[in-house]
Amino acid sequence: METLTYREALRRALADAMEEDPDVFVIGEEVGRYGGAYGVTKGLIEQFGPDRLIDTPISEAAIVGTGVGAAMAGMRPVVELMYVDFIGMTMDQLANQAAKIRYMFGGQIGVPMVLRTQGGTGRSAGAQHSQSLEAYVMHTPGLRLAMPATVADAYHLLRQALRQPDPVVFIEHKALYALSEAVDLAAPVPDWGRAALRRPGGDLAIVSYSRQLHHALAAAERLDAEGIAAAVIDLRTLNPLDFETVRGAVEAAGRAMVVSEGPLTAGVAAELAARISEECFDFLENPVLRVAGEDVPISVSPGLEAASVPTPELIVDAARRLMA
Amino acid sequence: METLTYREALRRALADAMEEDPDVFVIGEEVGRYGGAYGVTKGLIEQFGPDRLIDTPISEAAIVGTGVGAAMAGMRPVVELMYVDFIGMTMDQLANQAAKIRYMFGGQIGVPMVLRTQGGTGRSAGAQHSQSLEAYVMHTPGLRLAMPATVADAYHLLRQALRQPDPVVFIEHKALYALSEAVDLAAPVPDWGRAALRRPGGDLAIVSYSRQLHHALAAAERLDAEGIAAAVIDLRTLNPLDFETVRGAVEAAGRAMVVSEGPLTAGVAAELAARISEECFDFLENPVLRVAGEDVPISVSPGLEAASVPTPELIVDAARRLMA
Amino acid sequence: MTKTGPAPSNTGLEAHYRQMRRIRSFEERVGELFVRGESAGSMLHLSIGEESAAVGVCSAMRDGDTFTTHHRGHGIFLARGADPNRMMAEIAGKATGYCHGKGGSMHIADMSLGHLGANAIVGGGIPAVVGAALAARRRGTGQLSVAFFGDGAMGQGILYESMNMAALWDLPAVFVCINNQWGMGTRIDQATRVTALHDRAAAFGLAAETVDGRDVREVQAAAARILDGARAGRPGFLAVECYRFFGHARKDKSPYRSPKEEAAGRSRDPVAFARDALIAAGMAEARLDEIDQAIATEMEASIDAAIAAEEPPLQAMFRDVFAPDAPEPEPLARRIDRVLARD
Amino acid sequence: MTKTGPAPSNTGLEAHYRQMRRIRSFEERVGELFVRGESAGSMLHLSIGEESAAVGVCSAMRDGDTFTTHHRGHGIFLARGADPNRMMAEIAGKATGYCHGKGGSMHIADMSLGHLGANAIVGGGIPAVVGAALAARRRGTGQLSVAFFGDGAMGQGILYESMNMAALWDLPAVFVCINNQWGMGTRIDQATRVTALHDRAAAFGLAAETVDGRDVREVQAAAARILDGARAGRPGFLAVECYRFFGHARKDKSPYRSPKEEAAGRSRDPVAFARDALIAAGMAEARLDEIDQAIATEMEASIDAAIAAEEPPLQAMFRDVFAPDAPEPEPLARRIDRVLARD
Ligand SMILES: Cc1ncc(C[n+]2csc(CCOP(=O)(O)OP(=O)(O)O)c2C)c(N)n1
Ligand SMILES: Cc1ncc(C[n+]2csc(CCOP(=O)(O)OP(=O)(O)O)c2C)c(N)n1
Ligand SMILES: [Mg+2]
Ligand SMILES: [Mg+2]
Repeated sequence: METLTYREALRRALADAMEEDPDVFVIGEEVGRYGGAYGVTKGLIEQFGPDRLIDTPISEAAIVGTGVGAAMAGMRPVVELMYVDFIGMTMDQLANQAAKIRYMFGGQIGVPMVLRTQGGTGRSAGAQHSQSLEAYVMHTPGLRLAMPATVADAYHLLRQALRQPDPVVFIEHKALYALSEAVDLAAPVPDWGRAALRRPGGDLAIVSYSRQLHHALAAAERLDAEGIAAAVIDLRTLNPLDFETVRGAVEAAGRAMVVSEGPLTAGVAAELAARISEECFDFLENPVLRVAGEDVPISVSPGLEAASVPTPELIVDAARRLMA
Repeated sequence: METLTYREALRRALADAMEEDPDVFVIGEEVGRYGGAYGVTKGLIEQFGPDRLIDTPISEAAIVGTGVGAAMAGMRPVVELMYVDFIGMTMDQLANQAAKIRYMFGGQIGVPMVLRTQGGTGRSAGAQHSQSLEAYVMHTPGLRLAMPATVADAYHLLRQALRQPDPVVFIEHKALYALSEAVDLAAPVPDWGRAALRRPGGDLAIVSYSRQLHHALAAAERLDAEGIAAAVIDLRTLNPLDFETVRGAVEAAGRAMVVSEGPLTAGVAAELAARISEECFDFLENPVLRVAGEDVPISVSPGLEAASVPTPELIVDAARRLMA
Repeated sequence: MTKTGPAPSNTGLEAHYRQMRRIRSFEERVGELFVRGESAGSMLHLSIGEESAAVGVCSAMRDGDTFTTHHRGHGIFLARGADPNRMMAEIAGKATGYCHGKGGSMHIADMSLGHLGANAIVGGGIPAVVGAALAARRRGTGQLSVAFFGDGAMGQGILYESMNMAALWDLPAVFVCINNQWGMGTRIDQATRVTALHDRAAAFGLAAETVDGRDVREVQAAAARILDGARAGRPGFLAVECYRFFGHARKDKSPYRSPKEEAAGRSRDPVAFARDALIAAGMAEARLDEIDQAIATEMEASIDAAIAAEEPPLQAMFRDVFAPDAPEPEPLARRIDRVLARD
Repeated sequence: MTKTGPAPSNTGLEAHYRQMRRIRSFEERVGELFVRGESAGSMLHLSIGEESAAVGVCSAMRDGDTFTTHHRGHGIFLARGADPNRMMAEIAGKATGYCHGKGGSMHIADMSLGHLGANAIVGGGIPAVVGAALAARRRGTGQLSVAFFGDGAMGQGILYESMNMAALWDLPAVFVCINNQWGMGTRIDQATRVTALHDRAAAFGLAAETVDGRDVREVQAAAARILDGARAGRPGFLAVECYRFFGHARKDKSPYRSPKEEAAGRSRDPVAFARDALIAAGMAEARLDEIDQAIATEMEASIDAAIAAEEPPLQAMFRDVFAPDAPEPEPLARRIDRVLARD
């Protein structure tokens, strides 16, 4: 066991992958000399040199496109998009190119690129630096989507992502970088595409991912004190989506809640709720509750920011009502 | 009554709006001399001149940004994006700028811009020219979203969109341009934001919009012959979403199906199904069925293309099973 | 409909000095706000060292002209007449701020001053000036529109798209690149092979110049040339060479650059240069000290007011997603109640 | 790992002529496929009039070099060795096509020939060459990567972002603009103020030239200069001036341009020019007719084969969304069955 932060685990995953495979390289704004806006790549340029930690101009669209071309040419690029909020500039390269190349070209080639980025609230960074945009990615056929919530997953999901033959969007949460956990990286982890039951419980199934997992766990703890046993599932990857694990917990409990930081409407929570509602219909005693971000931009005011996304209190409150 | 095509109705709406309001202008690729890739703006440059039908270079991002600036400066731009598939290049201007300006700036100003575009399958146009990407828009707080299915709505929704104080994404369907209907444009139409019950029916509620409305209506016709009375709702706008009309039909029927051309996962159908499932829970006798696009890119092969999105046959088949 | 005002008058060196000193003083207070833990976040980008770009260009603008800025735009906004109290309150995320605490430092705006908005997206505010210029031209208002951005934005394709359209349509639009040599930890020559940035604009047909930002009068003169040309239908580009005195944002200590380089950069201080020039022209140092003191007092007040101001009420969260007459989004908690009521 | 091959040898005028004639003939057959209602859709962009750009540049490329093309890329692909039968089948949307009927005219590719893909997004394929060039440089393969695009793509910001990065990193990348004077119904001077396109590339530090496309030998010579430079680490840009003989896509009759202009444009036919040059150099017309005839026969066969070929099976729809070992997306009909089974 060792104690690592989420940030360190990501860095370790990059370093280990780069050690192992000379084709892996990191490219993006400030990834080299600066060490990444959130410090994830700090020190790696000293270890691997500027050819493998490539600092770029501020050109998100072409950076992602460069990753696409490098991946097609047989490399394993890790493209860093400093904030997921900047995905709007890259959506053509991501959704029309990376996601469709294997398909359009009849299976000739894949685009084994990992797009690392981070999102979410928690730093008073305002409307253009605090979003949770995973739904855009989840909605796009051809893209894989991983969102680690734990330190171990920061490491393992990134390693696994770097073994995928197809483009993976890998979204970290800015409020988790300092999360510190004792981990044994040699211990077995779920395979790529498998969800993790982070807490068992037979009264209610809470399905979540990324930072909201921690809110869900905190809520489950409090609910436990009230006699409500909530199972908490960490999806880990949204594509592939491990619905079987969700189904098991939901059918056992008969009540389900999905928790996502992204805006409610047409978001990830909608997909999960729709899918649970249709597939577990006969088992549900109450509607599947969506606990998600409000349908508003994020304010810079810390008070408004915090209130714009689910809190443990909201989850507890919703769970109580769901059980009533 | 007069007979118009969807294309002509759109053109008429633009012409009437431009007659009425000197601040309305159209800007985009090939909107002037060429008359629009799908001929919608044909003839307008002769009538209104090149200052009001502005042909641009191929610069989608800056074109949308130009619309944003013009709208902030008090004009009423109609920005044409030739294919909704190109939205990836404009998402930053659309989702980070247009959608958030009113909010970020504390309500000082709005962005009364209409982004006209078209999407969908039907022309063997391949993976980058056949998509249904409305879910990206629906998921973005701050954007309105209108998707006309009928000739009358092509006219009225566009006129209404041009009266909105906020950005409206207006998505036409490429397979509808030649749709011809006898319409009385002076007859009353539902207000902006109201859905239309296009066909009453007490056994099953089918909720749809854009081209799939026609598939739903064709299916309802066939189901009628089998003794199944399906109500068919045309949402008209996805934001605002008229859930009350949906609720009424679903609660009366107890069975619901949503039909959308966009990819299934995390799409518009997910939002509608999730919402119906949660809000009409006690009325549902069966799960809400999602009939949507397959989670695949669109092929150029006409056979594969047609099979990638819902057909009347699939809707009929699904409805039969839902009623069984 | 806003029309453009008369040519600016208050453009002597003393006036420039005052404006630059106000910016410097304001930014120092912003730094203090951060240190006191009262700013909303740490994404505070100080424009210290770039005052001549803001003041030189803005003093060539007229009332009614519009502009957008980048994330390092406090100085530009002040030079266009912003109220430092409302600015500071906004930076602190307070209800009394320009945007009621929703926007913050990177999303500050005041339509009544022609400020169409700061932007946290590098390059994000650039195309809006094409639209504003198009509107001005169509309405014959005589207004022009100026996009301010950093050298980092030279990496963004949307800049070239925007310049191309402005040139194609002969718009009253100006693109001002505040070249402070750095974009975060990337020096300009680490971001591009050709650091003569104006060549790129010229290649699209814009009138393009580069000016040294040390002497605000030179910036003002160059800006006047470019802006006058744009108002007459020849859009322009101006690169102002200066230096980012401090880190990228409040927490950044710039470990990636040498103290020697920093000392050289800071020695080209436009505020000190103007002060020396005023003294050389015969102005008493005591008079300058008085000016500085009055400004310091003004700016000091803004910080106290910002700290004392109210937080925005929680209900503000649902306001202004859409225009006021539209229903607000339903708060999640209310929605959950409703859904579970199942009556 | 692919390495680059030796310098090309088959670059005499006769070889060029053959290649250009093959392209011309192929494109005529594509037009016929459309007229016979056998193409998948009408989005067929013929490169007639631009053969010298394809052949001139491609003949300066080596085996192992990679490239991307725009939507009007049939000629380029043929010039790099494509099989016209598999191309025609792809254009007809058939299972025997390069992409099994999923890609079509605008999304054709062959990795074994270094073709990283045609693109239906104007400018969409450009940055991939930066990545491919980066890979080649890192692996020391000697390969270079060429982006082919039209004058319309000069409006896309991503081009400038890509050129800037290529120049910054001294990559073996070349940007080839096939300037056929039109982007759909927009003439180049209606899309930009400065039609000397290579200036823009030079402003980013690329070696940049413009060449008249009438004489394929000149194109080849210019391309050789630019490509050799790029292989040695100085990325380049080449604009080839030519004319789009026909409408934008198969249905477009170009009502927006004058017959006079078209006649002038078509009079600069690179195929006819090469033919005349060969005759002037002593080649017998009969020999040329023979060549033409053999090519016509070859191309004619491709159309029949394409029409006769099988449609892709419906199950192919779910294939290749992800790599073969991953589960395919569940077909909707099966999902509905499953959900409603409710066992
Ligand atoms: C699209 C986008 N990419 C990256 C960033 C992160 N970022 C913020 S400021 C900055 C550097 C900008 O440099 P420059 O344009 O020179 O402005 P300066 O900070 O020097 O004033 C970067 C990379 C961003 N905010 N937006
Ligand atoms: C991003 C994008 N915008 C617009 C279009 C529609 N479109 C297809 S080709 C074309 C003109 C392109 O002109 P050019 O680049 O000169 O190529 P050419 O057709 O002349 O070969 C346009 C506008 C597109 N396919 N992609
Ligand atoms: Mg800078
Ligand atoms: Mg062209």
